[in-house]
Amino acid sequence: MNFDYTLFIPEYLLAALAASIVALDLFVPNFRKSWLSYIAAAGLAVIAGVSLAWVNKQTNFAGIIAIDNYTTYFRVFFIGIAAVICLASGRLVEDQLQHPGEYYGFIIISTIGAIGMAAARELMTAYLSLELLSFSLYILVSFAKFDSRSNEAGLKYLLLGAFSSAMFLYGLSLIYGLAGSTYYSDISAFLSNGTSNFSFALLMALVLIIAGLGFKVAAVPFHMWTPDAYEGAPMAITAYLSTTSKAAGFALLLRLFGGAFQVVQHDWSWMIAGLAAASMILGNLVALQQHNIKRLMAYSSIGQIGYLLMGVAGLSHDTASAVVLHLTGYMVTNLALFVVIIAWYNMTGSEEIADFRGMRERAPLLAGALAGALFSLAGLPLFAGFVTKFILFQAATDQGYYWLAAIGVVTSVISLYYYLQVMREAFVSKPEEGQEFRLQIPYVMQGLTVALMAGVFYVGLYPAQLFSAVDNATRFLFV
Amino acid sequence: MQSVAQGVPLEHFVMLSMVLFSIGVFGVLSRRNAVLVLMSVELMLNAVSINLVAFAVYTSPSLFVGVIFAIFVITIAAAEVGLALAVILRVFRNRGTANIDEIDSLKW
Amino acid sequence: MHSGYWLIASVGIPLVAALVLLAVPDERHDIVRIFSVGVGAVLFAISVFVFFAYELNRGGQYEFFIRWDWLQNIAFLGPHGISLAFGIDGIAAPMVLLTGIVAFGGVLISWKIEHHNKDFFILFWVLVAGVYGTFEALDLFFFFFFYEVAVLPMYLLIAVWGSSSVFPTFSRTKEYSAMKLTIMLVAASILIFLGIFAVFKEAGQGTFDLQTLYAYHFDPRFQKIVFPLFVIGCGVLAGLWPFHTWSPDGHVSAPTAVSMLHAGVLMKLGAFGIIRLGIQLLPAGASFWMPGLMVLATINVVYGAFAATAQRDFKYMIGYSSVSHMGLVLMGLATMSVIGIQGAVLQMFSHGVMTATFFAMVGSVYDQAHTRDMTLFGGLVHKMPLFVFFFGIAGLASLGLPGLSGFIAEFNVFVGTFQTYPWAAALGIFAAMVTAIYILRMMALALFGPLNERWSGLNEMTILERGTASLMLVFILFMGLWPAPFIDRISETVLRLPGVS
Amino acid sequence: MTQGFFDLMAAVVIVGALGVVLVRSAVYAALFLIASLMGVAGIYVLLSVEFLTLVQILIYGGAVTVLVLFALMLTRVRDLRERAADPPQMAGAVLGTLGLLAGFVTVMYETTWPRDNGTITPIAFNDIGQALFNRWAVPFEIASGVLLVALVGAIVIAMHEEGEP
Amino acid sequence: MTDAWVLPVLPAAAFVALLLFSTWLPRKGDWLAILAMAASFALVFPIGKDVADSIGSSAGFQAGTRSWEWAHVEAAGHTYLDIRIGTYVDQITLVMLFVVTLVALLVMIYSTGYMRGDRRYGWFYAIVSLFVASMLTLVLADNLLMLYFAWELVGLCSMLLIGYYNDRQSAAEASKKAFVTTRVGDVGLLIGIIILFTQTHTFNIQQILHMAEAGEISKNWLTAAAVLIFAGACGKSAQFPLHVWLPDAMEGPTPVSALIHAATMVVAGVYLVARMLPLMEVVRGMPELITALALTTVILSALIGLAQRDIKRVVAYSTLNSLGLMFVALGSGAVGAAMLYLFVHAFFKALLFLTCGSVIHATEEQEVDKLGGLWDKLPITAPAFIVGALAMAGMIPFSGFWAKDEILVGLHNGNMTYIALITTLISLPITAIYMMRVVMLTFFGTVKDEHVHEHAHESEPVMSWPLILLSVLAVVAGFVVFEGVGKALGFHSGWLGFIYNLGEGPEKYATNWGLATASVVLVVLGLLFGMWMWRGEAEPSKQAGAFSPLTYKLFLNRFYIDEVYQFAIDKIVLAAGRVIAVFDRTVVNDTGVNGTGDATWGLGWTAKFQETGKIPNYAFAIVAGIVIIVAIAFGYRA
Repeated sequence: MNFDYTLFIPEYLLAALAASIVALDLFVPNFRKSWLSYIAAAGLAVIAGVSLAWVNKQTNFAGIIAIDNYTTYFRVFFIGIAAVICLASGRLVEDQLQHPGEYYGFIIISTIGAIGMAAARELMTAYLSLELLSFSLYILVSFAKFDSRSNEAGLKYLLLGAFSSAMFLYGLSLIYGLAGSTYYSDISAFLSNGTSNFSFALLMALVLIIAGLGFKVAAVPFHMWTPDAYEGAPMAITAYLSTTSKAAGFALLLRLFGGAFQVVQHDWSWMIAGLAAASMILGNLVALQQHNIKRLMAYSSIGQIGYLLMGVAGLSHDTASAVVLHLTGYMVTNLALFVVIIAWYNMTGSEEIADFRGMRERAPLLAGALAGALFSLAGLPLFAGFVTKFILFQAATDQGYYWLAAIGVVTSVISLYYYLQVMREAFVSKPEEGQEFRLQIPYVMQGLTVALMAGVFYVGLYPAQLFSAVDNATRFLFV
Repeated sequence: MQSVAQGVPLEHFVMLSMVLFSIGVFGVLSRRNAVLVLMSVELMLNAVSINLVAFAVYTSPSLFVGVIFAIFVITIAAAEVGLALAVILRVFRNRGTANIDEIDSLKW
Repeated sequence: MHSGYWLIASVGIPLVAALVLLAVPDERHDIVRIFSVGVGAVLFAISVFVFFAYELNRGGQYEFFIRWDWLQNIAFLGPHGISLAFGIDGIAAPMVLLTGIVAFGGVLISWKIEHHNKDFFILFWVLVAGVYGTFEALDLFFFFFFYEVAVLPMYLLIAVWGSSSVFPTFSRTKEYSAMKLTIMLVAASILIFLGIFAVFKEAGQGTFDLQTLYAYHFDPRFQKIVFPLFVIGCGVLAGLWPFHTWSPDGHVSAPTAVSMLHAGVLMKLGAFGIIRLGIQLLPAGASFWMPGLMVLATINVVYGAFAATAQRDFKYMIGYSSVSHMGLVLMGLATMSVIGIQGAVLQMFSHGVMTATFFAMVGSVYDQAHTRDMTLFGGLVHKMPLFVFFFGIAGLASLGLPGLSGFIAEFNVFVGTFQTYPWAAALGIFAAMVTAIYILRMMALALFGPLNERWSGLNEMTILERGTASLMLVFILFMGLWPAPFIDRISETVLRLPGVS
Repeated sequence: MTQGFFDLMAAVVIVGALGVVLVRSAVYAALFLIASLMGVAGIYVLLSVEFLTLVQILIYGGAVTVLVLFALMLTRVRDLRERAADPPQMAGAVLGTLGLLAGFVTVMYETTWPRDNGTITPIAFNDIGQALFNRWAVPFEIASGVLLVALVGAIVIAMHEEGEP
Repeated sequence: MTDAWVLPVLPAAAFVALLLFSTWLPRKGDWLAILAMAASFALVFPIGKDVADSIGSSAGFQAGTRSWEWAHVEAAGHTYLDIRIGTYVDQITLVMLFVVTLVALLVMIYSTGYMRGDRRYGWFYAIVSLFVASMLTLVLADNLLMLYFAWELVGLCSMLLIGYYNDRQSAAEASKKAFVTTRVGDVGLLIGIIILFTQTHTFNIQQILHMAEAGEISKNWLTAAAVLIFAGACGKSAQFPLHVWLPDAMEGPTPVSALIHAATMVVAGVYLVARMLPLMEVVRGMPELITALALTTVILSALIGLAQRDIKRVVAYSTLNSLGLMFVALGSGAVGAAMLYLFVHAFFKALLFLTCGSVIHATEEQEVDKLGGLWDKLPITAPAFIVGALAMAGMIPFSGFWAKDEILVGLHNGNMTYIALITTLISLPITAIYMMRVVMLTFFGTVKDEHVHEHAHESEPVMSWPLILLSVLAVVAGFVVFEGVGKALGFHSGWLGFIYNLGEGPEKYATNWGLATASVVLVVLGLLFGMWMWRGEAEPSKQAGAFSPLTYKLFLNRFYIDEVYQFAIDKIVLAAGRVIAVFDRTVVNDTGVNGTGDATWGLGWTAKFQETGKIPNYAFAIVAGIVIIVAIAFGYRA
């Protein structure tokens, strides 16, 4: 049995980075706190580079944690997201939050949890990693201590999170009781011998697990916390919620259902399909009614989750690749959009969509990026959304899920409506009197926007390399 | 050494944990005070631990993962309580209540 | 040099132009204008070249063919899974030419745009690129890709640079029209989306390459199921009744150049899609469903013509006449006969040029008068004789006067239709008479008669508008007097369409 | 005799749990919680995993309960009593719980647990230690990470900032 | 001279030249147009010679027959579409060519005076050239599509010329009316052409005729085609019921009216029917239909002519009258008679209009009630007009008489019933009466308006010479009926032999003295009655008007046919349009499209309230979700 601790060097580095950031916080003078964000981002970038060393190495730690392309892909992915979030939150943290050191620390630590979720091939580890991520998020969501909305969001998220993770755990315990082991491989081996005389227990376990993970990725009807948490959390954390926590949820979902439960796919795929349909419909319908950009993003993310679940329902190597591809494209787009929103929020201090008015006049770059990101989310071409969604839907159709694909495209039209409403504020409405002047957007934000939009175009116009990388990664899900 | 529990079938333990779990769920659904909701969650977690241990000792003692798992569950539960209480205190300080149905400024 | 690069250029140049414009500072309107006009001219030149360089009697394979593999041998995609395959046949050739003409005209007309003309032209070029791409793409994925690219900029183009209008009984805000247009078009493309999925899965070739898919023989039952998806999906963009209402409202609210491109080219994408995806891909489905389409098309023709008689707003009148004329296109397609489809394609070109002229003219008078209510005008001929001349030519073309492009097109459609659906043809010709009524009514109201003193301040068209109008006029006459170049190209391809008698 | 002991412990657990969810007074609920958790500890004894028993008693009987009571005090629950849930909520709670319970019962009756030979194989203290620090070292590290996060987080959140009433 | 295509090309070229450059040309380039016109007129003679020679020869009518491919679709030996540009010349064509070019030439010359100094002088000549060019194309076309092509262009030009005075709303309306009305007929024509094409897969007229005579076309389709084509002819030649546009057509400049009425436009229909007559005769009942409508037109127009006040309007109705006669002839199969009448009619009708023109030019007044006693004022115009009037009335020995007599003979010999003959005879005196009325009221009787009378003056030579020439022609043109004259002019076997040699075998001019005398008597009576009625103060006429005011009003208002049509257009077409427009907005758009949107929006509105913000509800949602899925799963499994 292989106990090679060097496999976790990136995680150790992350932990060290978090600790050093917290320590640095004590020495950095108050008016230089923004340095922390740069340092964190730089460190994360380095670590991402380091973790590239494991590309195409397929190994594992005692069968508990697999370090394969899948893990590496998500390592880089999560670390990258964390870096972006750190950079984007610099100004925000200075203005509104205490304890910047801890703030960045938690973001970095939570990344470890996310990576663990992607890497674990064993239930206990998966659960603990999930809790690591969740705990950090509970704290980050309620980080704006004097903002009662932030506390409320934190409380809701925490209580419901604990509740649903209890459900998840109970499901795990049942699975353990059946299979007598927590290793995915053992479970899958066990289930492949036929499930006739404990099928009810299995179903119950699957439902509970899906509920727990559904909560994490915010699938209807386990989505209720999402809008409130999004709205209450500090802006940057909303972005983090909508990216890393969702992506990690899917990483775990794919790993678990691919590694352990694919043999009983016909038992659970319809559940996921149902959740997918519900999420797509409800998310996009309710999003029509939102006036707060964070809530809008929350509901639109619920809709997007629906699309992704569609791929999970017909889980296979192809669909897994498609899901991860769409996940990537969606995350990049989402980050771009949130960077724009954060920058605008830093300038105007408003989260209302109506206050986007005149963005074209006041911050052309942001406005352009906003339009691009929204088009991408709506799944229009030239941008990431079109290609990834197309491939995802095609994959689902190949698995026979015509009706899901139909719901998917219909709802994406609905989504186009509210995205266009946002765009209308930014481009059509004129700024109020005396507000026509240009805003000076910090260079960090400008750079981030451009870089992320470049990413959106890259995925949208030449996805070949990314897709093959993803395809290599997902190949290891089903061993 | 000989166990004290010979004769009690596994089903009893599982049944117990299921009942306990359901009660916990009921608590979460019906209680209004955040702290009490938290207690109910604790009940659910304990139900889980019972399950895990029972399965471990009855069905897979060779590689008693269940016990380890139970330990972790307990740990996490404790940590959860601590964190939750901190948040509850923060909420109480900002709003003067810990009643979760009065904490609904975020909706729709 | 590989001839396919011409097509790549026709798509790439506008996209690059859009990128370049991004770098131009907001306030340098002059640079934007000159640059854009240059790009427009180049595109026009390329289109003309491509049209005339299209060689006849090449056994009907796609010319200017070029293929860049984009995604292949991955996941469910086999070799050539998704490839950037461009090429044109005798049907696409006139469409490419049309795009060049209208785009160039649109740029000239848009010279006078002041408000953020940089943004305008960025979106404009994206739109143009999409149109070219759709006409040239030979890959199902990229066909749809560019199809959507062409729809994408519409919302902003209309909502930002458009105009809201209030009518006695109702009003149309530009935001409303823009939103309706975008949503309806994208909603329609849902059906195409699903159709594409189904086709790919059914064929199981692991490729979206159209020529491969054409070679595959789909099960007739499957074709009957999927064909309506394509036809309705594309039909909405072609103004198919009853999904046409985006079109008149959209035109009324859109800025001149957008109306031109929109009625002139974008609506043709729909009809083109019906040929590419419908007739070519699913011939059995086509022969099964076409009678139904014929009924709808006839409704289109008559309905649009009658609705146009009741309009007072120039653009509404033209919008509804577009509905009527696109109905003729659909009618021609629905015949599944050589002459009919050939007439449809001719009509696509003719209507494109003619409507573009219409909108250009209306724009030139609207910019001065700030109203489009034809009952308020009168005797414009005394102030703007040239305007009236061009406007009249367009009008006569639209009522199918021989010697202008409209006649030969409509005649082909009618002949083709008459062979199988005499009643439809008769109704169509009757509608052509109604067209005469409303066109002449409009002329008698607004253009001739005593000058309404209120408009004594109007000036003749600007030099650029004259340029645009003359450009269009040349092609209206060209096709009207010597249609052979068009008919040869089109018929060569149409004769090879599957299931066409 | 063991069966009897099990029934006793089960009764304690259930009654305590019911007390937690039903009793009006928050403090009583907390006390009921202690009772119930101790019952669970008893169950562990019955399952002959003494180590867990100790952990249970220490963590729950000590830390958790004290924390909970502190929290109750600090949040000054109105005279430590709680209004009953309003009817719709209560109905929902009952329905949901019963539904879940029904599901569990079905599972119970339909399932034969594999490899269940009806006998317990007790697990020795040191085996647990061995496993925990060899094979399960990684989860252990993650768990410690979670604890650390919770600790720091709790402090950061609850800490009294300057300029705060 | 096989290159007949040159004839239309010359004026067409003139049109293009004038359109582009007339502004910079001396005299706006009218000379260019006139030269082109003269050239094509000159070219008629060589062509005529060829045709005349080719009659005897076995080669048949190959003169001027040329054809080029215009659009061609063919595959695997099957020809889908074959449109050609080609000319075909035979006697009918020849007559048309001669008439058109000559009249047009005279009109153009005349216009140099009449239109001098007009704002859009160059435009006028440009359009007239195009007008003539398209008319020539029409008569030369060897296939129906090309014919239709020219047909529509003729319509367009007539519209432009009628609406020439574009600052008059009335002119705009009249042009619209003319175009739309003829368009109604054109729809028929187009459908007819398409029917013939789908049946025969060719547009070539001769082939179609042969197939029709050989009975290779299914009877029903043939009938449909014949009727529809005749509808087209009705539209252009202003036969009842599509005659309403012609009288309004005098909104245009008078020379244009002359052109339209005499040469270019209205006779197109006559030409078409004459051309397609073999086809029409195959169809049973077709000749009767033609005759019936034609007679209706004759009587109607004659009666209306009695009451009109506007001098040009009267002449306009006289045109309807004449056209009716031509169609009567065609109906009875007397092509020669029809063409002869067309031939002479061109001259005296042009004469009448041009004289009207010079009267109006002189007095700037066209209400007959305001004119009067102009005989001494207008020494050239007055007699010229009277000549034209008598010719129109069919007074011996004016040209009108011979032609009309031919028609009567044709009716008599033809298989048509006697009702036709009698009706025609009845119409003669009426014609005479209203022509006389105009003459009396304009040139004799008392002067009603001193002012007008004062500054009336004869118009300049350039306008008078055409009048004189036309007057001569109006007198002598009829003599061609005599074989000698025909021979003298170089036709073998005389004019009629020439015309009739269309396959029906030669037919000589057979005078039917009974008919001739009858007609003469009737005409003379009519004239005398007219003289008496409108002499001096025209008392009797007033009494007549007072005697039955209702009839008078009926005549005056042209039997209210226009009103009926106007009603039809307003209340049916436009109303239907309004209904559909409202339907489109309210039902299709506001209900269908917006309705869908609103429904979706409403769904969202109701759905958003599941987000209550209360933790227990959220938790309940989770549990409910689980329970539901479990229930489904277990139910499915059990």
